[in-house]
Amino acid sequence: MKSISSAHVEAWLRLCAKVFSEHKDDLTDLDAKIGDADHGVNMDRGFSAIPPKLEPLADKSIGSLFRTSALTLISQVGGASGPLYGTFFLQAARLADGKTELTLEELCECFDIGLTGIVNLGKASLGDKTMVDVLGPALAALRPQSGDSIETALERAASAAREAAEATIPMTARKGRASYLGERSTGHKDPGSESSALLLEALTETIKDSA
Amino acid sequence: MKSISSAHVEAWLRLCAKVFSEHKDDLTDLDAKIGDADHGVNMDRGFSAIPPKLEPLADKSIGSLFRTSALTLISQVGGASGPLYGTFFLQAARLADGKTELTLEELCECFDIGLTGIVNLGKASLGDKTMVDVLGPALAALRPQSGDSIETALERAASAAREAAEATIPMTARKGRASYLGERSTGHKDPGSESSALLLEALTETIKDSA
Amino acid sequence: MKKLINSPENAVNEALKGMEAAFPDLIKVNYNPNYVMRADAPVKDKVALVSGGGSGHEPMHGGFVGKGMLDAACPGAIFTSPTPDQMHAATKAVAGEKGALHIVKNYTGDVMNFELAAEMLRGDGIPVESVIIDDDVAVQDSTWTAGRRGVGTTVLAEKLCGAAAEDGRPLAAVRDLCKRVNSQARSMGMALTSCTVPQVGKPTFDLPEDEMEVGVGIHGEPGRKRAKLLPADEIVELLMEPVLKDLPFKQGDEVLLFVNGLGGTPLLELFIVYRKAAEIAKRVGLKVKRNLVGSYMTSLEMAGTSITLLKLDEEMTTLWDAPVYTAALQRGI
Amino acid sequence: MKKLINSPENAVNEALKGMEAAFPDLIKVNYNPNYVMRADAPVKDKVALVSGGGSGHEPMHGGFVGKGMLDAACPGAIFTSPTPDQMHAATKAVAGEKGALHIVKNYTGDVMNFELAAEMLRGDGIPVESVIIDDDVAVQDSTWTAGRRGVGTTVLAEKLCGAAAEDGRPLAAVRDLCKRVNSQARSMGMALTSCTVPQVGKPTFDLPEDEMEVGVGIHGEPGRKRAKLLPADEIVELLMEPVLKDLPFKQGDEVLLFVNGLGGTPLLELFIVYRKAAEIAKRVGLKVKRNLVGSYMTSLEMAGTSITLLKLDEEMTTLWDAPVYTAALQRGI
Ligand SMILES: Nc1ncnc2c1ncn2[C@@H]1O[C@H](COP(=O)(O)OP(=O)(O)O)[C@@H](O)[C@H]1O
Ligand SMILES: Nc1ncnc2c1ncn2[C@@H]1O[C@H](COP(=O)(O)OP(=O)(O)O)[C@@H](O)[C@H]1O
Ligand SMILES: [Mg+2]
Ligand SMILES: [Mg+2]
Ligand SMILES: [Mg+2]
Ligand SMILES: [Mg+2]
Repeated sequence: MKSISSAHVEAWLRLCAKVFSEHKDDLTDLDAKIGDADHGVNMDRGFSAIPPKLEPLADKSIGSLFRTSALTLISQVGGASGPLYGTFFLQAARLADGKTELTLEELCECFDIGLTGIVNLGKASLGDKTMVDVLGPALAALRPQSGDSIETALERAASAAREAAEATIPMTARKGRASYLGERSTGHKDPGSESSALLLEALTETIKDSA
Repeated sequence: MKSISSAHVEAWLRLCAKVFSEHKDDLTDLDAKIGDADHGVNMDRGFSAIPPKLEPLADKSIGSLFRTSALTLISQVGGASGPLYGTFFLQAARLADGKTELTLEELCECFDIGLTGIVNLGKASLGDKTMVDVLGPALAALRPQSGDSIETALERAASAAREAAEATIPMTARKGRASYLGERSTGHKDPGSESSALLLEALTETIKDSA
Repeated sequence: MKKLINSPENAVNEALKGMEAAFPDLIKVNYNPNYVMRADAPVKDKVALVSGGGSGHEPMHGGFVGKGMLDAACPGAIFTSPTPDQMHAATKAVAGEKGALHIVKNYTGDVMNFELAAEMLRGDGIPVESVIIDDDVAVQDSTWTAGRRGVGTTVLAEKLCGAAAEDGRPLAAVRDLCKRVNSQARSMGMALTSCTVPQVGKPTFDLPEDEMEVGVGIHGEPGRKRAKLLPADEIVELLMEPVLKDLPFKQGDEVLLFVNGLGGTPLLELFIVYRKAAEIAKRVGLKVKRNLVGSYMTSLEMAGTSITLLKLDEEMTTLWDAPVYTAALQRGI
Repeated sequence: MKKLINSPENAVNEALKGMEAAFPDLIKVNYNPNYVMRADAPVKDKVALVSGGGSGHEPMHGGFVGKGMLDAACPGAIFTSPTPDQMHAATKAVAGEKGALHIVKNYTGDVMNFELAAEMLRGDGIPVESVIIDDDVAVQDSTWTAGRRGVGTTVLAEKLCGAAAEDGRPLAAVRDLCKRVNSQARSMGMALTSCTVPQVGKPTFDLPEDEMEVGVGIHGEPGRKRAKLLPADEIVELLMEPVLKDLPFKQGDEVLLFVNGLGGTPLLELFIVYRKAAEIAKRVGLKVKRNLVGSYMTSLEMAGTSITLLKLDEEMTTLWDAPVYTAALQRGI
């Protein structure tokens, strides 16, 4: 496969709704340890609201799908993760406007501008124990290597994301609620890093299933 | 022994302070079941305040000892048991004024007028699951039988009191806080019946020890 | 036991010290015997209102001392009624020529201790009347019980009679108003958890995760019955039903609806309860004209709620709206 | 989980319905997006004060909507900051020509969501300023954290700025006052128990019978450190020390002392805490000129307390004494 389609993106967003409903408790448990026990509930509330909004869309371009998801997340989630993931999709939408296909290069550009949006808003650096610690390495792994198919690149990104999420465990948080705990935040996985890994894994699974 | 002296009464009151400090938790536990978990604390607060008040008394007649105890209980205990036991001693004091000895007959009269005071104030009948269910049978048992010594009569009264306290277990409360529980009050010993039994047992022990 | 106290013995006195420090313009506190009184008492030409009861029910009663409500409050040990010398000294300190009304919750101990105090006061030549509040429909008023407990209505009676006293009415009028308030109000409560009396150090009763106590009073005691935990709306139905049945509330009656928290229940939940209680009142044709929502009469840190319904008339409504300035209730001053 | 709710999903909305039913003259509630607004908003010639945050902190913020305090409050899901559309709609509903001040507690989510709303409002041509409250000395203000949390000072800032806005001052003046209040106040909190987020159904953390969490915020999160439980007086010393050290409070300074309950702590205990806190303030030469004692900013049913010290000046004292009429704070109206 050399590109992903609107249908892929829509299937991915629908799968995300399912994934976050299934992982609601795990994510909330992670947040209970170093946050305020709502991350799973937040992600579930946000992503479960997306599919009903996609249904009636006239414009099913990838840009339109991303923008609709962004606005839904921003208006439904609240907390830190709502604006952050919302911004990610809102920025990505700018590069995907009117498009019904994205090459791997274009996907990387969308990802890049989305992640830049998150960093601009949240000011997190690598190592601060946030979703950025997953999204950064995942983007690096997604970048095309010679002879790559989209499936291969996505699998690489997903496993980089998974590894990066685990790697947040020994980190001491410097951003978000977990930073209030100081040293006590070490030894626990960052909930946002886990939700980011789940997003990447869901995208990879969507593409693999349709291949 | 044919009579009890001021010294006996004072020794009894001092022993009561010790007994209620030792039985504080038991009495409170009983009250936790069908009341408000304070009877032991109340009895201990009241009776521990008596000895320091007896110390400086110029008039150590039995009437004076009883009246001092009465006023101490009334001003220190609160709750239902404070005025009830306070009234008992206040009434008894009227018959013991100026006396330094009480015969068994006189002791019974004091007890009788004290109990009448409790009944007038609290309006409890036999079977209502209160201290009256112990004090009534104890008084009956205390009444002189032919050839009685005070010790024998008191032992009879104390064992009647102990039996009567146990006999409150199957009763359903009709007075005091426990009555709010209705049927749920059955199966538990009334805390005031236990404190009354302890009072009688302490008196008996005092007299026996001094015999 | 996890409490912000230094020792069970000193908790009540230290809390009084805190109140005294926090409201120097409003109240004075006397120690041994303990009572809280209006800083400006005795107030001339005014019936003095005195109440009291065990501690552990804060803000009741000390938090209701001030202009437009109580002149004095006598706090006993935790859950133990105060002693007669407290009411005696407090009433002497605040009563003027118009005399004093004692508002007494119907518990054996409270009634007896207040009665002893009233006798002492009459001996001193101070006119005293007493009204006993007994509004708890969880208890049957029969020869089989000590009579109904005094619960939520106490707060309402103290506010309404306080306004009447402030208005200069004579003792008999304030007493009669208090009786009328009591006769027109009913309450019922329930608990989700027990509470821990500091002197005891462990919860008064155990309550499994899926059960509740229905028909509790305010002394951490178990209720009339234990039942399976229900959603809030069903609990409110359960509480409202006996309250509505007991008083001859008629279609179109105006009422005051008081949703009280027992100490450990957050306001969020009390509003959920209020919502349903108001809905039920409306459904049966009552007009909720005034209300009170909050933890005003508590049972230490017990989680739970009680609902009180008072049938209002015009006079009571006016008195309810009158200014009040106390630690726990303030309006219009 | 034992709560007076019907379902975790509906708890916030049902509580809003209850508030709406209880205070029809005082507030209006809008649903989807959720916000609570003054019944008489928009108020002419007045800066509109808008705040918001996760639910579960009641009475904050909805209980502070009314004359002399907030014009609108935006409640998010429990412990989750509200979404930008709530602040956008609420601010549009209450702001007049003088614009609006957003009072924002310093949490990543709150700050970002309010910032997005402010951008939307600026797009609509509505003058908006934001002040971020960050008074919690338990957190170091460094690049190693998200900055200090906004806790108790929020309540004080809302009262003082509310009075200033009522007074007709322009937006810049109210904003500067808010910043000054924030810069002159510090807080520190501790918890005896965890709390249970309804959607989660079990306590956020386990805390043994003999331990406490020191340096907690208001989201049921664990604190900076866990410590052995201590008597109340020692806990108060522990909380006051970093508060006093952080602000250059000088001998003779006049302060407002705010002892806040976290939801499950009874008033009796808060007064014990207040007593000691006032004593310490006096010991170090501060003059406690005003105070507030009660559960105004809570963490559901968490047992615990927080202490806030605000250095007063004459202007602030006057604003503190100004009339206020809200569900949770009433004075002089
Ligand atoms: N400044 C930030 N930059 C990037 N990600 C952040 C930042 N702050 C928090 N996060 C992420 O958000 C997650 C928490 O989201 P959530 O629990 O939904 O919101 P809240 O912290 O407001 O309760 C964290 O685990 C972290 O990954
Ligand atoms: N009307 C009454 N007449 C006689 N005894 C009573 C009456 N009411 C209560 N009591 C006794 O008082 C005891 C409770 O005393 P206590 O716990 O100290 O007071 P309170 O019930 O006020 O907490 C009961 O166990 C009962 O024996
Ligand atoms: Mg969170
Ligand atoms: Mg008792
Ligand atoms: Mg008692
Ligand atoms: Mg949150």
